[in-house]
Amino acid sequence: MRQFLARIAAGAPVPVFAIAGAGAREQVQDLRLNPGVRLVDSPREANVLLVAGAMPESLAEPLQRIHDAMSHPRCTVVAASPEGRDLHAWLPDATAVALHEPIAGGLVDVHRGILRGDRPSEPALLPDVEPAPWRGVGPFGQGGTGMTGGTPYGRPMADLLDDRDGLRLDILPLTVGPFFPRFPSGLILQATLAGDVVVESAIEANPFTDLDFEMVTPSPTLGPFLRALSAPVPIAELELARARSHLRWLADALVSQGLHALGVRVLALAARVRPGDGEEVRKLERLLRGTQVFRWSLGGVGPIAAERLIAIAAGPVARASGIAEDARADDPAYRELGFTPVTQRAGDAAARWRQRLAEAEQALDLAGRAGPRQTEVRGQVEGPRGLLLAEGAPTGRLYELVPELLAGLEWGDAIATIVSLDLDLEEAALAAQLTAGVPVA
Amino acid sequence: MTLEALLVVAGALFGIGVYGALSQQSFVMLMMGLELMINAAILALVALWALAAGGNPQGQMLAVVFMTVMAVEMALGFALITNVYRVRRADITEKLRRLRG
Amino acid sequence: MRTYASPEFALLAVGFTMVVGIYVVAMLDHVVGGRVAARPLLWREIVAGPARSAALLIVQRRMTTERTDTPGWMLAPALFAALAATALALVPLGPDLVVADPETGFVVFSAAIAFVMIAVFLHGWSPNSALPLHGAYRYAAQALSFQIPFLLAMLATALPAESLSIVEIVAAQESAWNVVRQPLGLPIYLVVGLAVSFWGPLNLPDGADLAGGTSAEDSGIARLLWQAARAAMLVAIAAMGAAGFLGGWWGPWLSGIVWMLLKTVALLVLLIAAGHLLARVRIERFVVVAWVLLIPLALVNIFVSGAFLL
Amino acid sequence: MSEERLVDVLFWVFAIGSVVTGYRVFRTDSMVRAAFYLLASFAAVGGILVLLGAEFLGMVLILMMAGEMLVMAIVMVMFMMNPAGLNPMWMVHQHRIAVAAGVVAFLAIASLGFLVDFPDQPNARPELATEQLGIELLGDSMLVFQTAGVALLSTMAGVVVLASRRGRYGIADEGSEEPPLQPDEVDLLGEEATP
Repeated sequence: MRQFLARIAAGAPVPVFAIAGAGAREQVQDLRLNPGVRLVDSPREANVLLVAGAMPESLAEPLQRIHDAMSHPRCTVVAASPEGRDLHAWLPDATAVALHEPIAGGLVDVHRGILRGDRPSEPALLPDVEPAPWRGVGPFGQGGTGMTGGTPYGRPMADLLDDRDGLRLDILPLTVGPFFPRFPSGLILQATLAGDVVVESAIEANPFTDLDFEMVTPSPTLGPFLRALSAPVPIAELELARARSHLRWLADALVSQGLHALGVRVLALAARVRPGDGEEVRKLERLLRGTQVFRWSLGGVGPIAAERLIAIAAGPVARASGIAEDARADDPAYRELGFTPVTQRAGDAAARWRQRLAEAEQALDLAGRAGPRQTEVRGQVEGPRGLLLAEGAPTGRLYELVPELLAGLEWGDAIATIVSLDLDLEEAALAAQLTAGVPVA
Repeated sequence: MTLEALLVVAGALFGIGVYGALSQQSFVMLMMGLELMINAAILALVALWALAAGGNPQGQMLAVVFMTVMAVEMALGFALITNVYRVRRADITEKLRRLRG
Repeated sequence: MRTYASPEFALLAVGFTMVVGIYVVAMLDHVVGGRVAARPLLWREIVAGPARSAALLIVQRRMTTERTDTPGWMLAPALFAALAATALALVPLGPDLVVADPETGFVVFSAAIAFVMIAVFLHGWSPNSALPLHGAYRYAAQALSFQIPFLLAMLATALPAESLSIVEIVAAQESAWNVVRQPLGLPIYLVVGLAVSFWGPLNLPDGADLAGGTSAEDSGIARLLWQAARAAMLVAIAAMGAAGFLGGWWGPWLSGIVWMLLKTVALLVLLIAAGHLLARVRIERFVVVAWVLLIPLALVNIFVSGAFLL
Repeated sequence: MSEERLVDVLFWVFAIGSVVTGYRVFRTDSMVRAAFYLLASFAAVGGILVLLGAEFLGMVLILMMAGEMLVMAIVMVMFMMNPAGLNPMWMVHQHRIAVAAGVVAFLAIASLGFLVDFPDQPNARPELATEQLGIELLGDSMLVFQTAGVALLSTMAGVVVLASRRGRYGIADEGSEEPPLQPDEVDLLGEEATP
């Protein structure tokens, strides 16, 4: 019976919990386009853990914890360039596939193998330990004392805090990340929740700063921008990369709004667009307006005042708050094309969505008209997430704003706010290392 | 399903309710005792309506009134608990030494 | 006492309807999702896809968290499925084709809908994990808000029938469907229906922003049961909408049962398409809309249809 | 199984179920479980009401209690110091008196069935129960029904005022502090001892 079921199950889309390390964001995202694979939100649902790209050492233990949370029969697939040897040390049973080929085929094969029973389900990697010692303590050996004392079963009791209505109620401290599917890889948020409201939160240091980016090939949407820092790059190429980056962000953002299918459509569009396809983006915007996402889900959520964004050079986020800063405006080639920055006024999550859509549209139009024009080398370039300089990256600065933005928001709004910022921890870490003069391919 | 059996069940529920209302320290648990008592009352009432009153519709009517009482009791109880907790930070009866506001 | 089917027949009929309904929902979801994603659709995948995914979940071994409320965690999907079955059993396919037609059918249906919140809360509370618990709280807020508009919208359909029996409610629509007599009723009912089965824009307890919410810790058969129960509830909502507002078995040319099935599938397609084409609503906005907009609208609906009857 | 026998079996299942779950309400450490046990007890009583022919009342009881118990479970989680019952709890006072009172109440009501000679008049037309109730509600007992409605409305207004933070004299919780548990910290007039 089990054999029979397993044979039928082998045809189902493979439930994969995918973790994107440095340089693999696009490959992992593109898995959504493949009907044979289903990216799931919870490791419990997954049978296959995919770890792609390079990972800093500090994320090894969280990785292993995710691995142990998966359901049996489970297996791990590692897709890393040769320098990602560390991953095999952390995940000893993993199957390796090449990063720069389509990963999906490998995932399906490994999954079929484990369903057939060709190889055993992977055992847990971490020992099963209690979060705090409790056995044998207390009147019933439950670790507690009295009614609210001690750490029963190793768990501290809930604390009290005033809620926004002045009632002193239980709070729930919660660590989210580093692989929460709605967050950029590596973001660790420590939130204190009172019901649905984030009372306070803190962000842990960017784990990717430990990574040596000399060994990592930058992702294809970021590559042209990094090259433009030190060499002239055709505007058409740069603007196409910008439009793709915005559309890729939109594909993920739509998933966070529960619109999975629409996300797949946008992802396919991101791969398909060519210079001059501004009309495609306009059509997309009409479709999005039809989903009411700007009115029901994002309007008025997570507003950022313009003065908080001065001198952060946060690109689309700053322009969505009305700051008309754009490094492209100083470039003679762009001036020839008649470039002026687009801005929004509201500064909320909806404005940031609209801003990226408008910029993607503008970028495709610019790319279509640019011809052979090239950028001027000035040691700075307007990236998809803001100004890329020799030192300091926009995400690095926006990242610090997060705790202050989340205070008092409901959880859904907090997620929508974080998503709308388009943080990329990998890019921030990489940009910070640019000061050392890292040569970029 | 005889009247005696029904009254025994109603009595058992009422007895548990009385025990809960008298013994529990927590306001909410105390209210659960009250709820059980009203529950028993409704059961006894409907039993008498069905088996001893010849189906007089006023018996059902009285049960509707009881349900209203139950709803009012719950709503007032929760509001009072919220208010007492807000003003006194008290969630058990022992913490209320005075009833003045 | 009104008509009831024998227990054996009832079990068989409701079980069969549920399995078929769940399968249809899964197929429709695949088709509509594929259209929205602009993905090529293969017949093989449409027909065999749900069975394969179900088989995968059966093969998957269940993982548990620490210190769970195990009976509660097991009970929740079973309770939800039982509620969907209860709701489905009340829907008549034809004047004589109904599993159970109690005099108070409307109240029984409402009680089943009200109990859904218990099932969802139990499901989120019992795994002893933060995100599911969070989803459970959300559904509590959502459920307490949709309860009253739901009751009022459904109650209006009982007015022209002068009965709480579902069969009578359908029978009274011979001259005019309720969707014509009470144009406000169906939209309110459908919004609430999405909220009851937490589907699409109102999937707040199991939403993507909670990485699966109440079902984030589910795996294996428990997950399969929960998803199936949710789909069955959507079928029940669509079927009851077809019976209560779209005239049930009434319709020209075709036989009654065909009309009933057609209307149910049409409502299902509408609900599932809404799931793929409408963005998630913020919980705060939904609560405000439910209390401030839906309740007054539902009251107006009742007053207007009452005035017409006088 | 004949219909009468089925009714009898169901009655005993519901009866035992309601009493056992009712008892478990006060014998579980977890507050949420307590609320769910109480709900189960109510649902079983609702089932008995349906068996007795009061279909409408039974179903309405179940319908009402679902929402009520959910609120109760959440209020429990909000206000109790140990809602999950991780540490065993025993929060009772005057326990012996309470047990005695409960037993007395049980004996008093249970004995009624055996001591009092109630007339044996089963409902002649059980199939009309719902219709009769409707006519009664909007006929002879209209005034009672309306009064119940007005009572509910005033309750709604009253509880919103009670529970809201802003009262007639400003913010309700201003200057509030947790009262001490030990009686000797409180003087006899009930004023809190000055620290």
